[in-house]
Amino acid sequence: MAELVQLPEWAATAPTLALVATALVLFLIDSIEPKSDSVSRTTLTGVGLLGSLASLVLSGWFLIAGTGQVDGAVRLFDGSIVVDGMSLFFSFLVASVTALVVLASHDYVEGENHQAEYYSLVFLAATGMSMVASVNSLAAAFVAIELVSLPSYALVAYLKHNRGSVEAGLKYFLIGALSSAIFIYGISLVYGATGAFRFDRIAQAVGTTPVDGVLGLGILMVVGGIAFKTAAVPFHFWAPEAYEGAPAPISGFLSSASKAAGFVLAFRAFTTAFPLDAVSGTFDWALAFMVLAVVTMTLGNFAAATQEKVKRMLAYSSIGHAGYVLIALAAITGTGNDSLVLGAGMMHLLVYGFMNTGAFLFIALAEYWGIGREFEDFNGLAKQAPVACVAMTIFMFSLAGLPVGAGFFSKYFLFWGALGAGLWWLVLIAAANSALSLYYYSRVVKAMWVEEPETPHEIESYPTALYAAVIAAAVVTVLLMPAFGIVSDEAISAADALFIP
Amino acid sequence: MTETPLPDTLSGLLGLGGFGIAGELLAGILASAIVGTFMLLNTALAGPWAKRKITAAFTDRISVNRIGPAGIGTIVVDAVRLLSKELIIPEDADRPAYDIAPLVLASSALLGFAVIPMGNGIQVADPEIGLAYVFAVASIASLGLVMAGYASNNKYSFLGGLRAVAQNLAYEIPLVLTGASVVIFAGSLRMSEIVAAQSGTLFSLGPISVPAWFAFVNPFAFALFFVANLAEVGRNPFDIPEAPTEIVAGYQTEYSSVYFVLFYLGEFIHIFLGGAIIATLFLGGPAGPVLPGIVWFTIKIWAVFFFTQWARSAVPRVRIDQLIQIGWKGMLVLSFANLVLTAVIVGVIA
Amino acid sequence: MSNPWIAIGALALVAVIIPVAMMVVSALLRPRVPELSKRATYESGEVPTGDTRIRFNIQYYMVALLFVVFDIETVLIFPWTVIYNDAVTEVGMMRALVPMLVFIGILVVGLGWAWRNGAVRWVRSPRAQRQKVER
Amino acid sequence: MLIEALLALTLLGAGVVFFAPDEYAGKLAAALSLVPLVGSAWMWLNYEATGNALLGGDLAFETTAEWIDLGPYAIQWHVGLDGVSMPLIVLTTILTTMAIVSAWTPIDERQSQFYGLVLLLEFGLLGVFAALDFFVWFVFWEVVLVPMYFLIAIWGGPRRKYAAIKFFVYTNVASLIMFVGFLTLVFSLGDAITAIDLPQIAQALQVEGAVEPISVFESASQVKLFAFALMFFGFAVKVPVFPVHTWLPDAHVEAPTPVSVLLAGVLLKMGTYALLRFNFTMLPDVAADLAEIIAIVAVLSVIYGAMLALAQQDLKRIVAYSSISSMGYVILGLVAYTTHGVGGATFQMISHGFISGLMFMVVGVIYNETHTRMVGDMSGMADRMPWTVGIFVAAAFGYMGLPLMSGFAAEVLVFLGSFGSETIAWAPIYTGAAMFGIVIVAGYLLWAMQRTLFGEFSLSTDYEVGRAPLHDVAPLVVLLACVIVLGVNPDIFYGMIQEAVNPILENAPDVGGGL
Amino acid sequence: MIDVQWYLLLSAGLFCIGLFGVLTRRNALIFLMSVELMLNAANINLIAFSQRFGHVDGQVFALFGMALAAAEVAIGLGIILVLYRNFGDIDVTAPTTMRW
Repeated sequence: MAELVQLPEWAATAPTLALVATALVLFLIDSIEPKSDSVSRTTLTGVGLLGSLASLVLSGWFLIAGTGQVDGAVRLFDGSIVVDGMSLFFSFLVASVTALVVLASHDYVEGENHQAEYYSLVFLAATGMSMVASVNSLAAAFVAIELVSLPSYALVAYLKHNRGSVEAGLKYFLIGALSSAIFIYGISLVYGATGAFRFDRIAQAVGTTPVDGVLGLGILMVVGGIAFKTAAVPFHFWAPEAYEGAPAPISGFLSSASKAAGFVLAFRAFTTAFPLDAVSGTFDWALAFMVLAVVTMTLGNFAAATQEKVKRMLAYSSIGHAGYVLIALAAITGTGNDSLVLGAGMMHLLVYGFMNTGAFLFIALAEYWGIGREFEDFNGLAKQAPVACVAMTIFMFSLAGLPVGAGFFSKYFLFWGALGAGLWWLVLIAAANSALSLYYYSRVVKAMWVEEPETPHEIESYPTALYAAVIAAAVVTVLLMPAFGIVSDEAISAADALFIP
Repeated sequence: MTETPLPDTLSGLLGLGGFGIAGELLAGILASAIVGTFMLLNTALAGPWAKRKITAAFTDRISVNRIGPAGIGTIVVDAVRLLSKELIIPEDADRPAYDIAPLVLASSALLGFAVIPMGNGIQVADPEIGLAYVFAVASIASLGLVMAGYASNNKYSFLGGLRAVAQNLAYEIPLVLTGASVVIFAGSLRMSEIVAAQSGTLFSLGPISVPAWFAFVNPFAFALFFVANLAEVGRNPFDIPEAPTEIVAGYQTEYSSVYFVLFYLGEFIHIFLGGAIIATLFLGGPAGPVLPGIVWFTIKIWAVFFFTQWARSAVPRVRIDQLIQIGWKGMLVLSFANLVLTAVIVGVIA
Repeated sequence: MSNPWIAIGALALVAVIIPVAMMVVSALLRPRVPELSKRATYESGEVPTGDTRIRFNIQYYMVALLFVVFDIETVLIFPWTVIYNDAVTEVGMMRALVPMLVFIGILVVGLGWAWRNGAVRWVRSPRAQRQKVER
Repeated sequence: MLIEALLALTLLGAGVVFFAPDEYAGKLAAALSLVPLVGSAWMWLNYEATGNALLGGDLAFETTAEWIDLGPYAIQWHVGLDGVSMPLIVLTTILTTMAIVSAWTPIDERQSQFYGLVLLLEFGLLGVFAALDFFVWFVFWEVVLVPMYFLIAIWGGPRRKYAAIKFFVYTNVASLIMFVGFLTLVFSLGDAITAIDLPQIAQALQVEGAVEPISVFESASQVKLFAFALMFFGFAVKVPVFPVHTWLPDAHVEAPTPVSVLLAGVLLKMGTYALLRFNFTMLPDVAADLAEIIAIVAVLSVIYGAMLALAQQDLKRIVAYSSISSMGYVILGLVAYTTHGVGGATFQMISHGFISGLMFMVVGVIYNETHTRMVGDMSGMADRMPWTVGIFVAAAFGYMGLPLMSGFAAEVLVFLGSFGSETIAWAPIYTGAAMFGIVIVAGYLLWAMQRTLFGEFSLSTDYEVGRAPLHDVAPLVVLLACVIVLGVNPDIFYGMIQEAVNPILENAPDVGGGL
Repeated sequence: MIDVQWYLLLSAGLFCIGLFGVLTRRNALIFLMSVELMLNAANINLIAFSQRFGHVDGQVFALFGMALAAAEVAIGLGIILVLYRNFGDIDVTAPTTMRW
């Protein structure tokens, strides 16, 4: 890389720094003018959008420029923070979801109190997510994960006069607190067994000393902590309530970016800290993830199929998708197929970031219009808002794995990777789930396009920012299809780098 | 430089070294008894007496003068009188908490003296984290206050407890941060080392050499710490947890008999503990010419005590909102500034 | 040198024994005259209205939360102060000081935000505010 | 680049029509659909290729471009035409245009959306037949579902929602199962291939010992069997074949007529096309081993479809079930592994595409006027709609396989091929049984026509039943012309089909039969 | 010097008490306290192991753990407060209607 100016090493974390700086700037703005009115809401959205786009551009630029990929990963803070392809990939994902959420929130938080805090918290959580992508130590991981969780609790309960929101926040918090306790206890046990927090040192220790039950229990507890973030069984209870009760943009934020953060930690931890061949004697996590994947996707999809409320359906389907992505870990075998399957998981999370956020933003739009929450309430919506409904249709079908959006590729690449690992039975189960998901996703589409409304919807205004966010998400979801080569190249090379010791 | 702690000296003297942990414990208890007695003499006897005398002097009155020399026996008589009063426990009091609260207050203050080097080897223990320890145990007191306030089942008590907590919270951080700025100089949390760090000479004015006490090295921090300490021990102008004219007597409204004595005593020990901390951190501990260390140390504590009593008589009480504002908007910011400034200056010098 | 914590434990023992001893002495000395009305809580001699469970100012809670956050930060500052002197000589002032400045800077932003948003503003009287505007 | 241009223009047309005003959406769509029609006609005229696309043949209009690199295997944009796909492309473009024109009368609401979706459907269908990379093919294969779902669900009959979701889920499950089977096969090839390019895979599979057992499989033949079974199941649903056909009658009955035309005319061909391309080209040895079973399934489809048709009163349902029957011939022809068997089967795809499209369209035109399709409700339609009825009769004769109609050529070829098959042990018996199916359908169709079209006119309506408008009849005439032209001169397509099919048989010497 | 097993036993005990509280108590505040117990159990582990390994990594992380626990409490109390305002109770099983 022939750069004009050689940037210092810490500049590699610029995507994360951009997010945290934005959060602080938002706090400062709020300190200068605490009483927010519509003018300052525009300012807040503008600053937020600027910050998230800056992070987006930086991470994209670094990805293309090969930062942390060409000459090996950039290691900071004694190797606790690593910037490589995967971390930039996920920073990119987090930044883009943040941008969408911030844009959509402009209309959503209209008339609410504490708008600046809302935006700041979004950015603090985003900082955490972006940071999780580059942690290389259990200690940093815990800090970063908590940085994601704590603002999220507050954001979920943001509508504090709304009982649903508060209930959601409470449940999210209770299970989150429990799982973080389990997580840190697991970390302490792993530390006790290996004497290290850093992933590579843990791997060394695991490789040289005989592994014992303490380590196994520790890893199991770490899995628990991660399962919470990814809304995977057995820590999924919070997800339906939290996603349903939370403000819709936050639901989208949590179900895509936060989930991605959990997964990126899992990817890095289990490939670098607990290599399968070293720990399989104590704790065969590939098998554990197989079981978790099957249970998670089946539970999520079956529960989603029985829902009557769209938002809750999306919440359960989000659990189902966590199950799909778990395949990426379940199918790691130690052969050449690993980077494909891990890369497929990353791709799916990226695409999911757009399509799922988009879907929740559409829900936000519906909430903005005061449309009800059940499937029937969406009946005939396409007559009033055809463009938004086209977007929603794209999200739904893309989530279901039909080739109207890039969700098709990512999902089938996951299946592909699993088949490469010989897990055809797992893929058959996933396929059955996928077909089921088609059923419930198409219910939304059917309601919008096919059914006749009992009473015509009265839509008074078309909120510009919210619309823009929904359409942007849809456009990206579709455009990622032809451009999928770029995504897959980045993902696979990032995954490749993980398997090179 | 570091002197042997008192228990070790005792165990050497009495030949307890061979008894293992039991011996250490015995030596510790003996040393504690010595230190405890010394401090109790100061706080329980001389303290209240001095307080009355000082207050009287400020208001141009005659104070206790009947029993004993200069009326000092009055204090003993008062104590006995209070101990033999009936203990009235209010209705629906939260019993265990109500009983434990005075104990917590008195014990926590005494505990703080464990790590204070008083000179001449009078120091119960000298752990590595002495300063953190002393801050930690001193702030247990606010737990006692809020317990007392809550358990009394009385609105005024409760308000007093809340106020005590709010005040302690607001001033704890400036206190600790300013303490941290001292640690930057000393480079250690061990009390004896902090004292040792002040043993040099700052500069000399002719024949008078000014010692490198941190009060002189960083007078700004000293002032901050002093004010924060006033609030921590709940003396004027920061005595709003009791504030007799506002909320009866705050958290101790419903306490009588021995419990009241314990509160009274606890507060005094606290004031003296605050003085001891200030003496150790800023005034060179037991250091001083001619006289033995313990004497200098006592003098320094009493100096702080006098100043406290002067403030009690001379400065009006602040309102609760003023208190909070001074704490969060003034002291906290100043203490951050002090910390950063100290760090910069130390960095430049080093 | 012996373990300092044993000595501290011994002092703790003494620090508890002394007040307890006082309580015991008092229990032996004091009279006990049961009478119902004197157990009523003190409210300037009037019949007490309500007990300790009152609605109190939310600001107490705000201050407590602020404290929890800032107090914990001091825990993180302390280790830095201890090694600061050595660190300056070892890695230079920039690397020893700047991270802590960033840390304190973030804290100060937080404090400023809390300040401006009234987390430590004790008295809030809408009526007084109105009058202020009207005049 | 011609195929890309065709696809892009079709997609663009779909987008334009979707957002066009309702008043002239139909006309606009018809005009825009002429672009692919003319394009495909031009391609057909300029078609110069020999051999099978998968087996190293020389392809027409081929393009290859890098797309996605997944490490072990790459996905390329690879499209091209051979003798099997070229006729299907032509069939698709003709039928789409005709279907659009025939929709002018029945579709009276949300027209722009309807025509936009039809064009989107055409886009998907063209892609399926042109794609030569598995993933590209799979994308188009799945794209087809989306417009079809809406077309049935929005403009269909009373039970349209049920029919649409059933179609949707059935075919999606089938695709997923097929996906599992095919990729298992791909991974068993190991490093023998670099891309999941269909020609590359097909050629790699011809090498002895190329397949390495993976996962739980113990031998190469197990892998092949597993893959074959899953793929066969997947495609069989699409065809559809006897036990897994239940979505088809529902979809057909509920779909609006123009959609039925495309469904029967082209969509079913996707299944048989895929069977030919995947199962029978790539794994001829497994196919030969299982020939017996497949033949039984095929014959059962023929008979069962015919029987079910027999039990129907609804004209559309009769045509729908008889489609199952017709698809049975195609499978029988394919599994026969003879020149005429496979070639005839391919020709039957084209022929059935035109004829069944025509049949549905005729039923639709009658329905437009009478608003009923029940055999018992009407009679003597010939009095009122002579042209339409004339075409109906001609189409039915084509269906029954009367000479000079394309159906005749197709069925003769299939039976000729299957009769002499070496892969099927009791080939003549199966062939005879299948022929019996024709008789049933023919008989029943004749009976139904007799009752509805001829005799005294009787239909209880509160309006006068008149002649169909010109734009309803014109597509019928065009399609009938196609049927007759193909019947008179099958060589228009059969020549190129033969060239494309023969390599399949050559590549499977141990199963290939003679005539 | 005390064996590390004893610390482990202590922390496991604390953890289990906390877990028990989490699983059986319905009062949100007690829930919060139980979680704090579990967090502190982890801290004990970290410090004990840190001492055994003779480096300070574990102790430093324990500091972070405390800081995060404190922040968690801050958020948690806020949520419990709005819970009380909305439902008039801090029983965690009280809000069961996910309805707007």
